[in-house]
Amino acid sequence: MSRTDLGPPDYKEMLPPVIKENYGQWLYHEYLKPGVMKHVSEKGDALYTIRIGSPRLVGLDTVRELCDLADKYCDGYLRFTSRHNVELLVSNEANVDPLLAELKQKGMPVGGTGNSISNIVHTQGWIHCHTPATDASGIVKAVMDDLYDYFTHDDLLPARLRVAMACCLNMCGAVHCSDIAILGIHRTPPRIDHTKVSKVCEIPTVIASCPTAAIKPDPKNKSVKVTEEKCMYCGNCYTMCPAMEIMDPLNDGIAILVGGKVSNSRTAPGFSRLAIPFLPNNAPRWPEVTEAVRNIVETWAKDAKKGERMGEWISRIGWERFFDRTGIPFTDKHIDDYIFSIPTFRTTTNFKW
Amino acid sequence: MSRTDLGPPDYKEMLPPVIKENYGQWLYHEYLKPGVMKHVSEKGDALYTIRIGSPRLVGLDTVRELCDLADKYCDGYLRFTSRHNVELLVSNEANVDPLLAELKQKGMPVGGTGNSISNIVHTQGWIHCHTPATDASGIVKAVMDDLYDYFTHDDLLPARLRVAMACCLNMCGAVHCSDIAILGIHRTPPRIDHTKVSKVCEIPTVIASCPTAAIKPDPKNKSVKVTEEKCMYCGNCYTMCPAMEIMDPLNDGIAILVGGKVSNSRTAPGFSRLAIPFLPNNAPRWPEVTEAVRNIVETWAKDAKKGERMGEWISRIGWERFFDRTGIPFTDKHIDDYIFSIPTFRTTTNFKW
Amino acid sequence: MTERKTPMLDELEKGPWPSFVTDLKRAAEKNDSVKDLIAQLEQSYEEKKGHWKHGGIVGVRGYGAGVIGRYSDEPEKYPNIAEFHTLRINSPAGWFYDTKTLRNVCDMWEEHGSGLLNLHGTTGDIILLGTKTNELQPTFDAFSDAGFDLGGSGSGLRSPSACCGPARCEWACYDTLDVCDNLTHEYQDEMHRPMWPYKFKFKFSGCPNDCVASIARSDLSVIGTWRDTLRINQEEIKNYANSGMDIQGRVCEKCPTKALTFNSETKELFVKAEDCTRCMHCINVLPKAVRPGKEKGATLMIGGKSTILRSAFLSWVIVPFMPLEAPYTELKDLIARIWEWWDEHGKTRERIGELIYRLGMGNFLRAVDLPPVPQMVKEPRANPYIFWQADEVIKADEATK
Amino acid sequence: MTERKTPMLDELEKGPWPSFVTDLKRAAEKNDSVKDLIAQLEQSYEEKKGHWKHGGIVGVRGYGAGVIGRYSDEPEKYPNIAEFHTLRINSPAGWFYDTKTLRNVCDMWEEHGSGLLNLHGTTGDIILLGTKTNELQPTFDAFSDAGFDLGGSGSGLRSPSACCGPARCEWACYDTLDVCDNLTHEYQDEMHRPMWPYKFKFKFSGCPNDCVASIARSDLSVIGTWRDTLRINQEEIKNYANSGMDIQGRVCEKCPTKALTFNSETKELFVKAEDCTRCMHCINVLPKAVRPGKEKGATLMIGGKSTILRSAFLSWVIVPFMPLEAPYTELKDLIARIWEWWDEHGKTRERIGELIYRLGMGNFLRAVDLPPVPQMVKEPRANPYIFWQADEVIKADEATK
Repeated sequence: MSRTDLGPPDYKEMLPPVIKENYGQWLYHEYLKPGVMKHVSEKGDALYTIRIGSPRLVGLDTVRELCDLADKYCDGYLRFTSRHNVELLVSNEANVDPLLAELKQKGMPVGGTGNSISNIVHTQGWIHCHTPATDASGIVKAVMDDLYDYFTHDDLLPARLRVAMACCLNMCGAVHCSDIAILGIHRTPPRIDHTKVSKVCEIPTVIASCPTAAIKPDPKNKSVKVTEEKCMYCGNCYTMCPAMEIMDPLNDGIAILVGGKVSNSRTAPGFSRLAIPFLPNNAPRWPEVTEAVRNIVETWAKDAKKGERMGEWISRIGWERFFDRTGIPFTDKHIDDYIFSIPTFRTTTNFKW
Repeated sequence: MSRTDLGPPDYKEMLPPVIKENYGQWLYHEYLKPGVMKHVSEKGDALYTIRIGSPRLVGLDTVRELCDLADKYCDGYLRFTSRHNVELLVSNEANVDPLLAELKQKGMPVGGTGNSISNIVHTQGWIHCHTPATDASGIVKAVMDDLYDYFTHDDLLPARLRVAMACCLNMCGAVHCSDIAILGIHRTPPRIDHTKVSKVCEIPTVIASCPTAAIKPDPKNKSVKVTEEKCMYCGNCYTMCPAMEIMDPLNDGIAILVGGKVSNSRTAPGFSRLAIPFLPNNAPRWPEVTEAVRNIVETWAKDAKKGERMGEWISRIGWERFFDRTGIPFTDKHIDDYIFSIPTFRTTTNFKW
Repeated sequence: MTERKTPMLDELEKGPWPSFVTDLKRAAEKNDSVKDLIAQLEQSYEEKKGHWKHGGIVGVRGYGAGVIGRYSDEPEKYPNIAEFHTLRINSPAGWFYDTKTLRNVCDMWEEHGSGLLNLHGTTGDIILLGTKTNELQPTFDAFSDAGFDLGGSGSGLRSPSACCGPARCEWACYDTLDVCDNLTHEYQDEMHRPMWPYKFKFKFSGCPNDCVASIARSDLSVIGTWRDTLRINQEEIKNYANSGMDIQGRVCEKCPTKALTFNSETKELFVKAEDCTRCMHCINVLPKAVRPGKEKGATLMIGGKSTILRSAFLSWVIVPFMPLEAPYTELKDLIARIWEWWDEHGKTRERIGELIYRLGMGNFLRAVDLPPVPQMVKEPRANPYIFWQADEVIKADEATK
Repeated sequence: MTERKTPMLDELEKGPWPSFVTDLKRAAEKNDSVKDLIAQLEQSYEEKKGHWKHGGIVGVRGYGAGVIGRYSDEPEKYPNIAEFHTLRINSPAGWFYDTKTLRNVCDMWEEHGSGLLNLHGTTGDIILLGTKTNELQPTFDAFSDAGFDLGGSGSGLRSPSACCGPARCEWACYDTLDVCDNLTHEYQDEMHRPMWPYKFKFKFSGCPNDCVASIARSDLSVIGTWRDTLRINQEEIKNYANSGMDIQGRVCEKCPTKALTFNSETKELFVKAEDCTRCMHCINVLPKAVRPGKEKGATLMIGGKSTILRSAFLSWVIVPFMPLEAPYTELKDLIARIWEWWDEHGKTRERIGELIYRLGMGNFLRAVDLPPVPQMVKEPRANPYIFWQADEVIKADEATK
């Protein structure tokens, strides 16, 4: 019988020697070129990191190819980042350029450092999730193709750009605090299969699961009913009860939120906020989504001051200007009507025309 | 039978001639000295306003005395402000100094303009309210005595200072958006007179009146019961039902809130926020209250930059410094736990030690 | 009645600020109810407790509002304030008076009541403080004959109030006094016969300085503003600069959107109009040199209220700009739509702002037919919990047609 | 099986960014389940609809977590993904790997599953994507023998994660990797046998740049900070200045508390330590010249989560500064108190932040024995609705004793 509760492997055993020897003694770092960082320790040792974009969803061939590269140039060490990037850890400076050359030849994108877009954090989508409103990997691929130059260059954007994608309103991943969040959304109430509810669901749990109290018992059918005008399609009931189908190919789609961040640098972390309530699910390449994202990125790139992240830019010019300059229409959908709506209302006459 | 729905008297008939002639044509104004304003019209006409503090609660002798002054110096015209000040409207410049002299001789305070404390907006208190936690006129008198110099001078404070006082948690008056708000508070749940509830109260209305759902039916007593740990003593039930006595001489007292304002100048209007959760009801002169207010005013006066209102000062230095510099202890009471609590929490590592 | 000692209240005759106790004592010389009032108040000071019973319903003929019943809870001890009701008298817009009128108020109140009053209550009414039930109708009759009327109370329109506006202020962007007076006359029925879920307040401020605290204290806040650009008098800018005013530091650097530039060579001040949010700061500091623009009107905001019940709200923008010219038809039409929706959907003691919080701005805007604009929000929603309307989605049965 | 056409997915092999479709197709060459997966995904693309059934309960012996059941909703059409479950493998802290280990992962997964994986899932686990029920235990056994274990899922502790910390970052204010590893080992039971109201996440960031989004994505956010003053290397400041860096504009003027002063004569940078809020901006811009202080530790924050159910929360401060040295006793004691309170009071699917929202910070702080400090709030409450505790007020019957 296998051992249980072993815990994760010991990270210490998988650190490259230059890290073991300089652990906690790093002095500074610098960006040598897009995707290439140099960390220097108090002892004067240096570590070179080459950052590569990855589709996150990979097969064994790709992983083994990465291992081959790490063996060839990195004494067999590499790491991954929280944004699904791969980092090849080079301790011998002489290996940097040959590695970059081989990556270029293989078409593996090097970048994502400094004032660039990093990889898109994302969820599973149609490939493996049971409540998605859209695919995740496909949209990410389409958007990263479109923004490719902003990954491989670090001098085209005013500041770093963090994009995230979640495939439904649960907002898995850090999408709620991203410069740009791409979000799958449902737009219609669950369709109840009354013949199944009493068999597969615990009715009081289903009722309690609804954040807006839209679900009520339906004793006649030994089921539940939904007050449709109270439902905002979060799908929490479906998570509790498979008999309340929330996916709706006719109406599911994409929303875009902007201006969030997690770093405390300069300003406090903040949420992404709704820019575009709905874009259609036009697989396989979601042209409306890639165009919308590009428009926002380029408007920001053109208008922001150096160092200004998306949210800082919007905060300086005001949301009224954001909608003007991007040409995105403002609608009733943008106005919050959930629990903390009141603090988002404009309680001052200080606004721009 | 008297006429109904006549509406208020015509304001136009009670305007002084200089105003009628220059209505809508004023060009600028200036402060000649504390409490003395000069308004100049596009035609070159001038109006002098002398602002006097009043206790708001006045007898006929005082009103007639004001009329005498207005007849003697102002062609019979005066007005009142939204902060209970009296304004004598002088159209003949030659009357200004004699009027000021007579006001001084009578001991009537002239001031409240520019960087001064204006009169304290306040409610009735024990003199005429049915739910007060304290008196209003008495505290206002004690505080204004203590801050008298800040009313009659306009060069002692960094900016204007607006103080307001309400005698219970209903927060009547603009106390919720004042530089300093003095607030009577109850601190214990209502005491229910079960013999009276069913006679004088409508039980469903009483239950519905509780914002925290602390009131439940008590069918045994044909009355209601209060879940004490849910009650925050707002007294809304008492307003609906006189059998739920909320006044409690042992525990009623005063809270101090700071940093609010209504003007849109520079920064948006904002709420006053809790500085001191409780001070005792030490009638007749509430020394703890006057001392607390003076401490806050003088800490601000010493520390703020020119032109910085209380809230702007706090916003610049941070609440952690406000509590340091005033020496006021920070407690669990200061942390919001009502509907919009979450947006008041510190969701950043950016704070001061 | 023996003279009662009031050692605690006597303490409040000390000090330089005018004393309400002194006013009470002077009034007591002529009026026995004030003697009892003073004695009861002294008792409140001793016991730290109010002594007024919860009101009963009193009023004058034809009115459901304007009178607040008040009864001592120790009527045997204080028989002259066993009944001590309040009348709210609707003040003239802007609180301008001539002494003839004010003296008449005094005479009437001397005859019919305690002789105590508030100038003014926090809502803006003249508060006549204390009379007996059987004096209510005669008091009203006298005031009515003199051209006064009652203010609002209870679940109806409360007496609207206004800043001094164009009568004495160069910054007034619309005629606050006229709008206040016009609307008050228009809505006499809504004021005097309460029939709504709860109270409703209007306050009219001529500019964003908001001297009547409209944004904090009224359900519908009407605050003057302008649609074009600040007017700058460069001669007066020079005068300020020459007189030692630090225009760069005190004005430009405090401009919240950094819309102002001061040329210290030429001593000229420039505004980037599109960045100005009309906060009044530069105007407040340089009143002789900077003025509001010429295309004037008001911003309408909704929902302001104090803390009870669901927290204090500041009003928020619902109409960024509305020109306000008599007879104010556009404004009145909007008010009618707002009241109709509130009346239909509001729960008991639910202010309009709380109703909008409960049902959402989307529903409100659709109901009152106002277009959503970004000026309504500080920031858009952070959650994806959008309510889609029936006509915005495709129904499964339609799709299969 | 006939070769199925995938015209839509084929479109996603175009363009410069690495294509997951290409990876799927390569994997499909060796594995029939991936062939079905591709075909089902193509169908999803055509129909705009997912084709996975709601999970059933599957797992490995002794564990209640770490495996997510997944079944095709068209098993007859796609028999090889009729069962296609996920395993979450707890990754080493900081996601550092040697290739020997990683190749071993590949070999094991080639033997037991689809050969598809996420490196990594958003929570930080290695996600093994797709295997059959009868392969779950063998997969686990193989990974366990190789030194791996399952990650968390369901209503338990989710796999903690950490930034690269002192392994490669000069800004790490505590050993994120060690704390992450230590706590993960300490709480194996809480990870593998879910028994709480809902999930709970830890994320460890070494500095306020928060590279693992701890503040947004963990119930208990541990973010490095320092208690003393920025360390400034004036020689390097001079180098930056001489190389053309606009220190005044890019650093001082963007300092949120204006705590920095640059002397352009001497080319020296000064910090007013008491005003610094340690936001990292100057350090980020001048990494060679400015460093965190020496007295290091972490700020603990609570409540971070995504939108479901009661809105997204960012974590808020509960301990402004805690030194973090192994064995992390103070931290673990606090965690125990937090979990105990949550376990006792939390409703089903109520995150700790939502519970605190419902019951109030006062109750939380008393329960977990933390002192209230102003660093916990942006601003104090605006309402007067304070809950007074029994020992803070005088009971009527005590007063009469």
